[in-house]
Amino acid sequence: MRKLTLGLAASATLIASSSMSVHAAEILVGVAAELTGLNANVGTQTARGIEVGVEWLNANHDMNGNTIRLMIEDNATDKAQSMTLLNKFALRDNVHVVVGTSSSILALSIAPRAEELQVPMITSAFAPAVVEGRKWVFKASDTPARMFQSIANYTADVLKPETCVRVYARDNEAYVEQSNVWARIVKEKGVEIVDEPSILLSDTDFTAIATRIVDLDPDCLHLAMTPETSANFVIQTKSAGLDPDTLIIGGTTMATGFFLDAAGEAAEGTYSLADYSPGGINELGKTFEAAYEAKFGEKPDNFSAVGFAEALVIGQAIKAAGDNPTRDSIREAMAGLKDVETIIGNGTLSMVDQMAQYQMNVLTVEDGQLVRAPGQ
Amino acid sequence: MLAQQLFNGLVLGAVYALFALGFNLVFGVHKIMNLAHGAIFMVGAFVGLYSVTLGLPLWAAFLIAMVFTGLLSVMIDFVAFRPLRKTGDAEFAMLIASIGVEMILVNLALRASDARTLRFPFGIVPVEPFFLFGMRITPLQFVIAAVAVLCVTLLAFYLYRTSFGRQVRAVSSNERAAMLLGVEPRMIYLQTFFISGLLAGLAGVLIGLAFNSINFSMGEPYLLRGFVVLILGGLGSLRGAVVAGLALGIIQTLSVAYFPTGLTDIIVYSLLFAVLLVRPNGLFGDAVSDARVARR
Amino acid sequence: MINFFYAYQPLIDFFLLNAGFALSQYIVLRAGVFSIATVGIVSIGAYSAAIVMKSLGLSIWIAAPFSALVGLAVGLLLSVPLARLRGPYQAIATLAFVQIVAAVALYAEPLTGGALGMNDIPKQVSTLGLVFALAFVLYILGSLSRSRIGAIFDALRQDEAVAGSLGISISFHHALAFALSGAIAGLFGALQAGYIYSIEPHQYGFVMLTMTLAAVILGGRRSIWGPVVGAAIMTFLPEIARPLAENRLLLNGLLLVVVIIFLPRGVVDGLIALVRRRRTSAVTWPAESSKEVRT
Amino acid sequence: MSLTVSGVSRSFGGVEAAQDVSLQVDPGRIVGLIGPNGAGKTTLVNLITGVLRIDRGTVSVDGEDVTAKTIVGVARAGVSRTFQNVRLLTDSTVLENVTLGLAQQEHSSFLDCMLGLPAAQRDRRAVRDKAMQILADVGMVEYAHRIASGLAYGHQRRVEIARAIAVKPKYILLDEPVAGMNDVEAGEMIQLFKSFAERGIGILLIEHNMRFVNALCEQIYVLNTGRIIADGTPAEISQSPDVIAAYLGT
Repeated sequence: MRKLTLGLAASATLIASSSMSVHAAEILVGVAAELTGLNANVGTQTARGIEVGVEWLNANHDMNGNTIRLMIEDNATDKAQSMTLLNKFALRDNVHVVVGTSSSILALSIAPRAEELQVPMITSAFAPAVVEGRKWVFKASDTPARMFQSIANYTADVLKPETCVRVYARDNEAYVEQSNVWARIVKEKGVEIVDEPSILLSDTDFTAIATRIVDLDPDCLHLAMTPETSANFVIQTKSAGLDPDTLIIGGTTMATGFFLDAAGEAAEGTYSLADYSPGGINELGKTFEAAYEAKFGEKPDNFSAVGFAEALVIGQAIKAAGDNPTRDSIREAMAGLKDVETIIGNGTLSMVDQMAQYQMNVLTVEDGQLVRAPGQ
Repeated sequence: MLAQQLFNGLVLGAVYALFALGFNLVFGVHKIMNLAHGAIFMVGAFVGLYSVTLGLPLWAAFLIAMVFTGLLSVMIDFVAFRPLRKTGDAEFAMLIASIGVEMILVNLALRASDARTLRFPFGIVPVEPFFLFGMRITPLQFVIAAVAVLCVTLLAFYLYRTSFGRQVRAVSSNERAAMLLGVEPRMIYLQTFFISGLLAGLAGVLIGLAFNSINFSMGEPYLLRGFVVLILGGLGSLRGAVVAGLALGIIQTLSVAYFPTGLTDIIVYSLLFAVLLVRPNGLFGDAVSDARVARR
Repeated sequence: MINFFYAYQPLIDFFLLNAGFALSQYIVLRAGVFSIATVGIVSIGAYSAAIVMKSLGLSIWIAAPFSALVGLAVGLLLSVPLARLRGPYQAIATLAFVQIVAAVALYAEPLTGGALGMNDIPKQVSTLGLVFALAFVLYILGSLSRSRIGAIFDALRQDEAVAGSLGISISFHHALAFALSGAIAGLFGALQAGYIYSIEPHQYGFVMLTMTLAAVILGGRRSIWGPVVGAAIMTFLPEIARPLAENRLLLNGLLLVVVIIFLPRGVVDGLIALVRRRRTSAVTWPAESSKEVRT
Repeated sequence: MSLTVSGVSRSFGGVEAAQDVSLQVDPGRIVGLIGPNGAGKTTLVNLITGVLRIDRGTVSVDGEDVTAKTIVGVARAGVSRTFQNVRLLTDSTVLENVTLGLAQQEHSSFLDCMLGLPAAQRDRRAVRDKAMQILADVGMVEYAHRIASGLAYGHQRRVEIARAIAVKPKYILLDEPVAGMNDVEAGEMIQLFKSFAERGIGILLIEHNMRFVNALCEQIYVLNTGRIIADGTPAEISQSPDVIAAYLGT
């Protein structure tokens, strides 16, 4: 158990609270993160974002003097271990808040247990089913329908392609849903989807599909897969002879540093959707990037930004929960968060039906840099 | 488009054949279901990548990767399989030892790459495609096909024209008899595992280059396809591995090109089932174990 | 202390489930059938139980036996094409079956929920239920082991031709092993579905296949306690190694290699062999008749 | 009522392993089958017992045609066998090897076995006692609980014979049963095989040890390069010019 006692301030407060002022307490937060296994990439980035977030919260003392003790444990992208961790956090470590997994499948299997044990759980998983019919579970991101509305409208209203091909990773629920939502909205606005092949995330050779797409020569190509696979797909399709001015549109995964590094110039002119615009859209975003780079020696990406935002939501909930926060008061406070500051979207976030709602922005790549796309 | 897809299928087939060649030597010759072979292939890609990032030219990276995985494969045999060989009925035990080794290698790669997918730097290989009979061929596709053909001929020459090759085939058909005739099994195992590792490393770097993605779990899909190729072609048969590899490549590509992509796996694996019903020992396989039920 | 138990209760439940999967894999290996189809049948059992429990709203008391029957039927069906295959060919053919099941579960979205799988399956399985199911299966396998069926399975594993030459039908007993394995896999697939709230295709893939196989071979392939011990090792090991966090896989791998080298026949069978070698008992059958023959 | 092999032939890609072989074993009679090494004796046994496919000719057991039956079918028709190189279940005990032969005679149902009902347990005890009795017949009782592979070669042979007889066969094919046994042990086997014959079991004895064959068999077939070259009483065989030529070479 990588016990992460964060900075001298935390332990000092611990000693202080036990003897002196009653109300400054230590809030325990347990994180079940995918540090190994198939989702290790996303899990590690998210966990690092949370770590930096909690460090910032503790350093800024604005949670009525309370501090957060963070416990990050590896669930190896495995359902059994995730459930065991949740149980251990809730019953043995008596945590105040559990941070669930970034994979929807794991989140869906531990959410019912969190509800049963009445411990607040926040997750960056995308599936709305995680919160439906439950009171104790929160999502750090909006519903896919609301999230992907902006890029779908942008495609239909601004880019105005006639024919499109959409390619999605059929073995990952997040990408299947992203692709379906985008397709539904653009179809309603008159764009014709001429083909919808799917791949497996473990595939690396896309020549066959690339040839099939080049043969169709669509006006636009929509991708819903991991950053590296998207880059790989774009490169292989272009080398299979894709018409250079075909619009290439993606989701949150193509608004990441990974995608830019992996795709190189093939990323030029592609459109994507960002929780987080690199460089940060506000002061807090810039401090996050500086703190992250100082701690891990590399620029943060979309997933770490969401992790940081998750930590902020927890911090703000603790602050709003007043003195001596309990699981119940934190839950109530979190449910009522309205227009609080964050680093994702356009800087403000509200909790609507236990889902964090924020304005997503469409980005494009201009000479290797992610910038806000014109005409939003 | 059919011609282009057939060519793509051939190249993918060459990739599968290349991977299966090394696998065939261990799984085919010694009947060891070596689940670590996918991990050795992945380590080859990583070693190739790290040599390039250290500034070495590409051909040096290939050599280093091949020698590294060759020695790694020999070490795995020495540490994990040889102690088990002495205990007689060790077919299952070796399978589990290979699972253990695979877990170790995957974990090391995960830690080294921080679970990230890496790629060769841009421009290390010319990307501009050239046209032949109206088909678009990228240099890498050509290199893969050429390397596959080269490896098959070299391996065939080694197996069927050299004395070492004869000894390997003798061990493959009946190890005890071969030993009685003075074949030194330790030498044979050393060789087959080295060559198998070498080919896996070569395939690793080549595939890492061609599809520009190297990560800790890239071995598994190729391991599964490698099993299908070997069983389809028939254990221990070099010809089988090549024919089945190419056939699998073409069938998979055509099914992706012309059928809903969700059916690819179903088509490929059902095909394997169908072939095994007709030929219980694969297309060219020698009777690994006679089916007792019917008269032979 | 109670809290300690509750905190680790899921671990015990998952151990019981894994022991069930391991027993399903064990029974075919013991009969000399090198099949790794268990994971595919578990998936079918889990999905059919999930459909029965969630869509039809029936209780686990109906879903579990139903899935066991479905598993039995799938096992029997599988034994027909696999009857003529042996060794690695049989193993890879069943591996193909597992991959087909996963691909179908991914593709048949309306029925199985595709990549997202089936969620919010009403949880109706408790630790007690799992203990009872495991005890029931262990009793059955124990009685079978002590009966002629166990002796025949051991004979088939060692030398089919000898069993055949004594008039024992090879294909019948192989089909029996497949059916038993399928029934156990189906039953525990249903129990898993009824416990884990949500199921999806990836869960029943290559990783579960290797872990279940490792549990049986690590634990032991002959005694019925082998798979149970093996399942315990494979379930509790990641938890015990938790301090290593991301490096746990390394320890798992190392341990697999080391244990299998020192106990190639598995922990339980290895220990039994040690004990048996020490206690070589000579038997005296009713003395008077044996004297008579030896002239 | 006999084990009849008529006109059986089988070739392996040009090599005529068996050419138009005919022989007959009646219940309670011991018939010898001799011939130089490589004459095709074991191949003939494999043809009769269902291991190898028969190209031409038929094999029948008490009138029932078993030409196309598998090893299981032939065994169930009442033909049992031992193997040229002993094949015992190496991981099982001597007792377990013999009880395997008796498995077919248990009548408890699969359900009894599965639920561990008394019927199954009674069967097991009865089978164990019968096996002990058979082991006593071959003088192997005190090795009952030993692992089969740990026994001396001669003892392993006896266990294999005990297992073959446990099936209560009508006919039994003994493939070099006393190979590797010294004269004393071989002598004991004569007694045993005669007791089998007295019980009405027909025996086809494939053996090199001529003293052993002459002591037991009333009729002997001589096989060479897949063909029966002579058949008659031991006396007639020993003078037949063809036999001498076959053994000593022209």
